[in-house]
Amino acid sequence: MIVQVLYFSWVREKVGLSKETIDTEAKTVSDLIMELCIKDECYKLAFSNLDVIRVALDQELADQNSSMEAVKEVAFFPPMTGG
Amino acid sequence: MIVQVLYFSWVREKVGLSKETIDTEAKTVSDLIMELCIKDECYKLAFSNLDVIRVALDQELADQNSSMEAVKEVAFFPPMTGG
Amino acid sequence: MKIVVQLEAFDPGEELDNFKGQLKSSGALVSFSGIVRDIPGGLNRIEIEHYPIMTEKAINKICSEACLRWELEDLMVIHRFGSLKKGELIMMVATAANHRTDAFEAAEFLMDYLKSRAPFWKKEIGSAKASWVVSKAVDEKALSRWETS
Amino acid sequence: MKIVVQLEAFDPGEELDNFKGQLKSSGALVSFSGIVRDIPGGLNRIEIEHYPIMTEKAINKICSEACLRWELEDLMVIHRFGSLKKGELIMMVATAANHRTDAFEAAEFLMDYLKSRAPFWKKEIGSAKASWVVSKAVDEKALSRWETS
Repeated sequence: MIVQVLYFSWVREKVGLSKETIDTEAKTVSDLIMELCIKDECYKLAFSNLDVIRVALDQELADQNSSMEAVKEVAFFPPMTGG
Repeated sequence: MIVQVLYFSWVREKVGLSKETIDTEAKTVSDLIMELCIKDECYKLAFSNLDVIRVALDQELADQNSSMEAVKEVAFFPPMTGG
Repeated sequence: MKIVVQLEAFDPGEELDNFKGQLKSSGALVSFSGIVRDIPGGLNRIEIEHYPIMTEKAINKICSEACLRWELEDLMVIHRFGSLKKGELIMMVATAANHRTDAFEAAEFLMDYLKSRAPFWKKEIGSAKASWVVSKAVDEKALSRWETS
Repeated sequence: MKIVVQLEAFDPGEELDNFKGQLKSSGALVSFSGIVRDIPGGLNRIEIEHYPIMTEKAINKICSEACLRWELEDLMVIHRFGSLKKGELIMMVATAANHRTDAFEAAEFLMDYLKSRAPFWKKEIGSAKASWVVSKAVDEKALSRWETS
């Protein structure tokens, strides 16, 4: 399954990328995070504290245990600070 | 004791005056209202429902049983509708 | 701290910009504007009567109280009297604070007190008849939120 | 209903006047403006990053929810991204309703959700260092006020 993965704020800075295309078999967001952390040290750094990682699936807020089924775009970022 | 008595809104319209000077021996606001009601029918009309009569003594909100001692200006009006 | 009771119409945008322009440190700015609404049957105008010396005293007191209760950098109250047309601004309140909760609460507090404790009375003059606006129980009740025990 | 996410600076007074100008029946108009504050040591600028497609979706959703919950004639949300200087407006919300409680509550609701549920991230660039603004527990907690059971 091909997904676009987006990173924002300090997650983007730690990963060193704002966007990448990934071929994954991950069933949940957690699976995807684990896959990424195995791939490279920079992801381990970015995802070292999962409490401050938020995720959106196809631009809708989701949980780390949400299913990746039929998802086209995943975004990882810290808690939002708008307003 | 000489006091200025002011009327606002429909109290003013019913009394037919916006201001008058009164020589009174009233000890409380209630006493003054009674004095006025004896004086003329128009006051009876204005003060027929005391629940909707508010009073200020020297420009400070007061009660109908507040003392008139040393008061120079009394104002009668309905509940306020500012804002 | 700008507190004005005036006969003249005013522009909310201009007042907001002026108020914002002189702020030094605030992160949150709340404004409330009260606008003359239409009435069933059509409104000709409203007339606002007030009790001049008491109006100033009452508004000053309400504003001082707000400054004691919340961390405000500044606040503003403008209230009109006299004759107003539909769509015109009756009054405007603005509050500035570091944090949005202070600015919001102070603005609501000012409004609740201006509604029921500042000596203004509104009369609606329609095409058919004129009548004094009746105070609402809900406005009196709103004040209980701010009572300190 | 004006919802804009923009790079450009804007004028709060002009926006308030435009918003007020197109209202037909409201008696109450509330606005909130968020302003860039200074930081200890001096602020050079802030940078606001956002997630474009999601930003629009999230703000639209928040606004629809506000329209369902309160009797509003209209509402407006403007939020900037990119580089902003001290004193500039980060964002502005305006709500118009017949009654002030609706306008106030809807504006506070919009602010609470924009703070923690719209994908914006602020970075403060000071003279010495740059750091991402950390979300506050109090902002997350503010949302619980609006939870429906």
